[in-house]
Amino acid sequence: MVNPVLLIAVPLGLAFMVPLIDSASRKLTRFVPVAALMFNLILCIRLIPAVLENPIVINLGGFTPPFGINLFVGPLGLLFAGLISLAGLVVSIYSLSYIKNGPVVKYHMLYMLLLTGATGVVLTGDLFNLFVFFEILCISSYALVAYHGDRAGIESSIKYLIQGTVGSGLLLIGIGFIYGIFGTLNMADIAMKIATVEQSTLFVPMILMVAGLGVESAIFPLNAWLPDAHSSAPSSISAILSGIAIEVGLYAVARIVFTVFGISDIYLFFAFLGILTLLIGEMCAFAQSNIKRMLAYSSIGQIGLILFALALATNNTVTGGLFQLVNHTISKGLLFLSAGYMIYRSGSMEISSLNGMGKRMPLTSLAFTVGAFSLVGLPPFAGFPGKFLIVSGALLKGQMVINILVGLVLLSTVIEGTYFFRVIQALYFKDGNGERKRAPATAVTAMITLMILIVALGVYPKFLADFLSSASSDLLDKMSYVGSVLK
Amino acid sequence: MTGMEILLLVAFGGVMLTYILGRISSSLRNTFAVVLSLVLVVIIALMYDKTGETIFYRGFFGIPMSFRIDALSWLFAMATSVLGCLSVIFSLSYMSDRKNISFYYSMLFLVNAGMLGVVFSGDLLSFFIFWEIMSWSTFLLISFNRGPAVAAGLKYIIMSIIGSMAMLAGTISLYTNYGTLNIADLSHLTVSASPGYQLFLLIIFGVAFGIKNAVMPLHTWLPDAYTEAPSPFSAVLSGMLTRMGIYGFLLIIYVVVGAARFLHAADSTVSSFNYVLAWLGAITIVIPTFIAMLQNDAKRLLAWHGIGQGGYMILGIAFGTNMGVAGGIFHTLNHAIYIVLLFMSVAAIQYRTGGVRDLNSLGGLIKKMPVAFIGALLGICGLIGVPLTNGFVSKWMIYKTLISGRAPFLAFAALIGSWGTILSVYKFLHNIFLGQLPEKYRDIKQSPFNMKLPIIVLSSTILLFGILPGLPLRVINKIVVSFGFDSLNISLWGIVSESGMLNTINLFAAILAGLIAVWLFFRIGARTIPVKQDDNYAAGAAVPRDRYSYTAKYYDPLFRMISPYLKDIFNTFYMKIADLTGYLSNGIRKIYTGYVGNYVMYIVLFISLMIFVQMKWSPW
Amino acid sequence: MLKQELETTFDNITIRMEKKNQLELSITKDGIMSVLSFLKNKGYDHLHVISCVDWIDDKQLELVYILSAYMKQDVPGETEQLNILLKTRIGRDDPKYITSIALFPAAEPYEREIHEMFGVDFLGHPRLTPLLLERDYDIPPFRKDFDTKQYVDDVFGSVPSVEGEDKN
Amino acid sequence: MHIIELIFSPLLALLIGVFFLGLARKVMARIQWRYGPPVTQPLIDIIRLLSQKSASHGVAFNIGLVMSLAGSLVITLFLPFGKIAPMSNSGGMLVILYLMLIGPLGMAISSGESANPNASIGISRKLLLAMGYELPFLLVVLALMTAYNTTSITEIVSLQRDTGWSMFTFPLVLSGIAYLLILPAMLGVRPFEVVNAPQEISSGPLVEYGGPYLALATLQHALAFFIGISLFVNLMWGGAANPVIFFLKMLVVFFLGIFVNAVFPRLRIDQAIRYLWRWPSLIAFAGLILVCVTGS
Amino acid sequence: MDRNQLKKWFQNPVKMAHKYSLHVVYFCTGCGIIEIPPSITARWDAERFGIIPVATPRQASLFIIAGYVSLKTLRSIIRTYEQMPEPKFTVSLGSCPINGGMYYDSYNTIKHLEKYIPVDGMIAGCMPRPEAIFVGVTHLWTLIDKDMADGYKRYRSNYSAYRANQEKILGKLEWPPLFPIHGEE
Repeated sequence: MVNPVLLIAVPLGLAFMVPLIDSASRKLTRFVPVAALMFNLILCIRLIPAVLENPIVINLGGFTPPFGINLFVGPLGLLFAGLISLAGLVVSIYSLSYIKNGPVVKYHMLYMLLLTGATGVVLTGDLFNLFVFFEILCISSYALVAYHGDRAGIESSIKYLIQGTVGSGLLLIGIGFIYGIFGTLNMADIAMKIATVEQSTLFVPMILMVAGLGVESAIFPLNAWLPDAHSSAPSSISAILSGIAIEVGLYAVARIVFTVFGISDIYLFFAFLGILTLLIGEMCAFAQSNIKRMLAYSSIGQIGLILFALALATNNTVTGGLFQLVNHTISKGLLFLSAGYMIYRSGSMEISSLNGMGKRMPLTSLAFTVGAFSLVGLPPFAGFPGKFLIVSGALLKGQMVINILVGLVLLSTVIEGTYFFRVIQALYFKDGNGERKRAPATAVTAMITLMILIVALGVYPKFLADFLSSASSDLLDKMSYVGSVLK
Repeated sequence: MTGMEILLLVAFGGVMLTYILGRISSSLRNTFAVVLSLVLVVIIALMYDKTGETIFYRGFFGIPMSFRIDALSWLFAMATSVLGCLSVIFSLSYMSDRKNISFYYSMLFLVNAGMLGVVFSGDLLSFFIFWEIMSWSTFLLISFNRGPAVAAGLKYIIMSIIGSMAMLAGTISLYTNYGTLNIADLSHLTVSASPGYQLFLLIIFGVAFGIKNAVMPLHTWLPDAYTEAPSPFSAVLSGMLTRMGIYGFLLIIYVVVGAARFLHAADSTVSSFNYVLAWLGAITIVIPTFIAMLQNDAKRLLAWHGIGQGGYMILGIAFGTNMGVAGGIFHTLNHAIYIVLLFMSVAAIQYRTGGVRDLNSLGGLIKKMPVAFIGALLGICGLIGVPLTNGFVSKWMIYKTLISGRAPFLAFAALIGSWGTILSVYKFLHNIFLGQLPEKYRDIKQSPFNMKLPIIVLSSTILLFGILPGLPLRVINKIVVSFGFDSLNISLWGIVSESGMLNTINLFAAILAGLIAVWLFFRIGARTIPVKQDDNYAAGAAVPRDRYSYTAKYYDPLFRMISPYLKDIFNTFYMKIADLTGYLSNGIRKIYTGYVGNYVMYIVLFISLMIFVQMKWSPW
Repeated sequence: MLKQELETTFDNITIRMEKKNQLELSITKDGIMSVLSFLKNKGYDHLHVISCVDWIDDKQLELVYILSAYMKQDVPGETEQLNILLKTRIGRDDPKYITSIALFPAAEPYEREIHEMFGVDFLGHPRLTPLLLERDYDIPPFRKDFDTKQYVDDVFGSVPSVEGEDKN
Repeated sequence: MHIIELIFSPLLALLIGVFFLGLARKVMARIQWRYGPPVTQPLIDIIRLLSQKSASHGVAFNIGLVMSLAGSLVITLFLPFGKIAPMSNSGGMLVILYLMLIGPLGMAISSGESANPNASIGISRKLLLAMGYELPFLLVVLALMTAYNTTSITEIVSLQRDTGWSMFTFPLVLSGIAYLLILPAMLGVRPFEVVNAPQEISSGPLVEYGGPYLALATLQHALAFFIGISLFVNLMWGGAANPVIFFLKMLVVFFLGIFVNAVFPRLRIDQAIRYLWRWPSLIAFAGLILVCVTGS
Repeated sequence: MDRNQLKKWFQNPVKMAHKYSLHVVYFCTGCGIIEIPPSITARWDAERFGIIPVATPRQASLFIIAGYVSLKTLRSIIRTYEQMPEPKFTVSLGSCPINGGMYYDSYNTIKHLEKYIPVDGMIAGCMPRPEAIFVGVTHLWTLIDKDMADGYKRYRSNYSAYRANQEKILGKLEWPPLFPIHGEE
């Protein structure tokens, strides 16, 4: 059975091979990421049956858990790894034709590094190892945001850099605290010892770590970098950022809060934080006239919704949250990719410039519409089952506070529907000039795959639902995690 | 594969096929569209008097999604498909000179399929899914002809999303409480629900269906949507789509909450909800009908009447006696027929006069377009409820319930509403068809055959249902029985109820005899000379061309008295809310100031706040 | 005292004051406009009527402008209440004259009527179309040499009576 | 027996209506100190009108008028004239209310077709006046229906036989007064004769009606007059057992209407509506509340 | 005044009805209209003979032209006459319509009205008093009796002559001819 370490090793190795391959033949570099991610995706799919019985634990370098670093590949980890490789693959196919000018070699190398960092964070079982992969992820995304090299790009990447480093710093201090208290860095080990320590002392490290990770996963007060970063990065990169980077950050927060600390009475606070992020994200998106900033703010909103779902900590809502997460990765990726080419054709990022795009680029605008409909949660598309699960799970809890929060969720869907439909109307029902020119073949294939995925998930969600429920049980019950790691 | 699955498959398959065929050749697509709609009508007709439920899909988290057919769904499905077929036939020539017509036809079929889905769905989940498909395809069609239609479409979709979210909340709360979404099971389970929960259910679903059926406070989207949508579609929109709200009300009040069984229990929440709903219906009758008088645009006038007539249906349904519910359903059917007829005659006028809808600049078209005139005349007779038309029978039933149910003020509101209809609808007929024919319309031709066919068909149904109400009432009686009421004493010519009966055949015979007698008396008189419109009394002077008609400010003496009270306060209120959210969101966006210093300060602030809260109150 | 001013400003003007408050001025054809504007500035801004007299024997048409001043009463201490008749004579054969609409817009219908009835055409008049008459006449009807009886005989006389008409 | 009633009650109504018109002209003349035409003058007018060859403005012009007269004729079948009530079992008060719609609607369509603004102004005034008196009239009728808890007019008449004229039974007094106040408007009598005003809008809808058309219009006017009075007598004055007493009661109401007609000048249409919507409506509203409160 | 002789009513109701229900449309441009109000109010009461004023020519059967007819009003008189339903009678009051009266030499008035529209009865007098009008009406009755009041028939039979006269005086008429003129286009 193939060793899951390859999931990290192969992209890392290939990332550093990119300059060598480039010097050999200029054309080949573009295909390296595609190959790596194709390999990753196939590997994940082959691992699924094995992981479903019991999670695989690998001890790197032969040391037993409390000392050595171990990888924990449970259904949750595999879900994220598969999602990262899928989204990465689609975006890399898209960027075959999208990234032509500028330092192409650096782009592909950093792209590979970003994905390895993400897969690493998702699979690691060790706190410090989490921090290392987290750093790789952040640094490569700082660089990629400034890829265009124009004034806005550099300025927003610097802002992202400053906030990211502050966050990582806090994370490091938190890990230091934990190491000081428990003397170990292994998550399972810490999880086991957590009960022995008096709860108040644990609070500070938890908040520091959550804040550190929160910066990357765009929770409300910490997400100020996101709108600038996403709007000035090239569309393929902003698709990856909002599709994968934020989700991975959220995974990390969830992993720490649920498995490592597992203090259940903080969940309500996270629920409120999630709703706050959702409302502010939607309100800001409503006030936007620039398409990419609007999509960025809507990402903040969706993250808030997923956080709210995870924070309710029942099997149903977490499955719903994960479903919504998968849906968000796919449809937000689709939106950014289609918006990318529309901006490329129309020249400016303003929504008014997108008038009449329905006639000029019919397939891309159809992709945008499908993505928008699925994000808003209209039935035949993927968003609806996610929202359905979240709301039904929340109502099952029965608390009046939760019902009010659910009301707010539905209200925010209305706002979300407004600004998305406004854009769709601009696409189809307003007359614009410009000749009719289709997007290139690679971009079209990328978009079509995502569209098929969305409709498939929307029409037959049961296929993903079982896998997600096992992933949510993996997240929620601490004991099975600890047991499988320290057996 | 029961009939219903075939039907839905054909309907949704049709959508894709029309679009593809449209790419190939327009004539192929037109014939396919007509054939498809006829096939739909035939399939539904074959499913007469069948009841049953089949589960067709378990893919959605294992929740069984089923189709259900009973008398109520059959009636609505039949009306939807017939009117859909007529409007497709009508729009063959109406839309022939427009751009991307295949998109229009495929969306029309999508709406039609969505409606059929809603009507046949056996559980609330598939009901919601088809409801959503119907809503956003209507949105795409309303904003079809550009310009102001875009704003109307946006207003429509926002209100319909609010409605859908309310319905989603209701459906899911039912799912969480009872574990099943199947309507049949729910109707047994909800009886045991606590009054508070029942009221919550009724209100949530009431808001969702109230928005769709444009009950008074939630009606503001309707006038813009009807006016801006392409006319054949606004016919379908006003005829059947808005009446899905009524189907929803029926479903919720009488099936899910099962009100019929204990409606008359004194303290039950349902009867108080119905009472409030009845009063809302009464207000929805009176105010929009008087606002309709102020309108100068033909379609906007009809739109306001759409809202007004919706009030009658709500009144009938909310007043929980068997005659009332039967009257409400019958009025929904009748209203669908004559409002589609009126919109089609306006569309025929628009088609010939190049899109002119303004009531002040038309006139005298009776000589040029007699078929459209006949359609409009019978349409407004139905709308008013002139005896011998179908509107009269259903209004008679509604009044009978109101009066014998000892609610004279509701009856008063309804009667005054019908008088308001008479005034505004006569202005509609007079300004378009009667009076002097303007110079520029001197040489317009008749409307083409496929516009005349639907008008003639609908006009004859109005008279047919008016004279022989037994035909539709037998079906409606089955519905009322299925709701748990005791059946009405229906016969082919009318209704016998304890406090007075209606016999339309005698009425028809009397009026016919009167007509013949008066016609003979008139024939005794000397032969009359046909004369053109210029040979007219103008105190000896020549008839001034194009300026010799009284159309603008038709009811000015009345307007000066009532127009200050008839401003659409709800519309301005909603607009204020929209601006408020826009202003608020601009304010919130200010948080992201753009200086990195602030952002980092937010992070530090967040952590210090957390620690402070923990130390002070230690909630965790 | 208005008399003295008029005498001083205009040389060939003859002024007569027969009635108590009526001043008759007569002037040559080309002096009218200046007198009219002078009087208008003096406050006589109301033009009652323009009428025309046909002196057939000395082959002249006489135009009479009747002016008066409403505003005079408001001015305190103003005693002079005058109606002014301004007369001028123009040739009868080719009666050409300039319009006074610029000064008195009210003159428009009067000038049209005089044009129609006397054949005087006013240069600069915006629309000299027929005002009152149905038919057109070779000799303008109000002229003295227009023989109405003769006109009636040949116009109305010429209308044949309908054959079945004259039996009763 | 039923067939004879069916045929003769409309003819009887026509006869009485024409007689009332002739009588009205005679009484008006007498009030104005002049002899006035013979009572049969309307008949003479109709014969003369029928013999005149007049102009027609199209098919709707003819059919509308015929429809309006037929509609009024049919109403007479539903209204009990003393004992004779031929069709009252196949539709009650509601049917009468809606049948009273066909007359004005038919007239409106045919005079609208005559393409003359005087006619359009006349119709808009007729509809406005109808809206004016309809508000209080509906309140009165609803009060009656709720008080007697029935919608059939013959039942109302028979119930009044034992409880006395509904005008003087306790809860319906207010409605009775309101009905009296709006009766001139319903009959189209002088203070509210805004519809066929000869001076202002050259006889409104009738401006283009020539020979036979004018005959039909006068007959329709006569019938409307008859229906208004007979409805009032049936609802408020207890409708008599035998037709002769019924006719006498109608005569009393007729003279009431004519005296009002002879004395009053014509109101402007907005004054008429303002009057109708102020005092009669308030009284009728109070009447309905009274009936509801004291009702069983 | 044979109104109440029932035999005559049964023999010929139409002629009797025409005699005793003369709805009048007055053309009040001339000075005669001042005579009409006294004739229809309390002192002379025309209504007892069935004569009532009506608003529009469509409803009328008698057309009374009171006073002189100027060129301009001839146009309206002709149009009103043509709008009246067919069995129609015309009566002119005063001497001006007969031969021009005191305006015999005016360039602006019509001298012989009967050249333009058929006139059944002329009541002379420089504005006849109401009694004279009633006498005129009684004469009209006898004319109707003897079928001599056939102005409308004459108008129909030699319409081309009438039309020619009218166009001779008024120039081209803008309304189409009432009856088809044979011999013309």
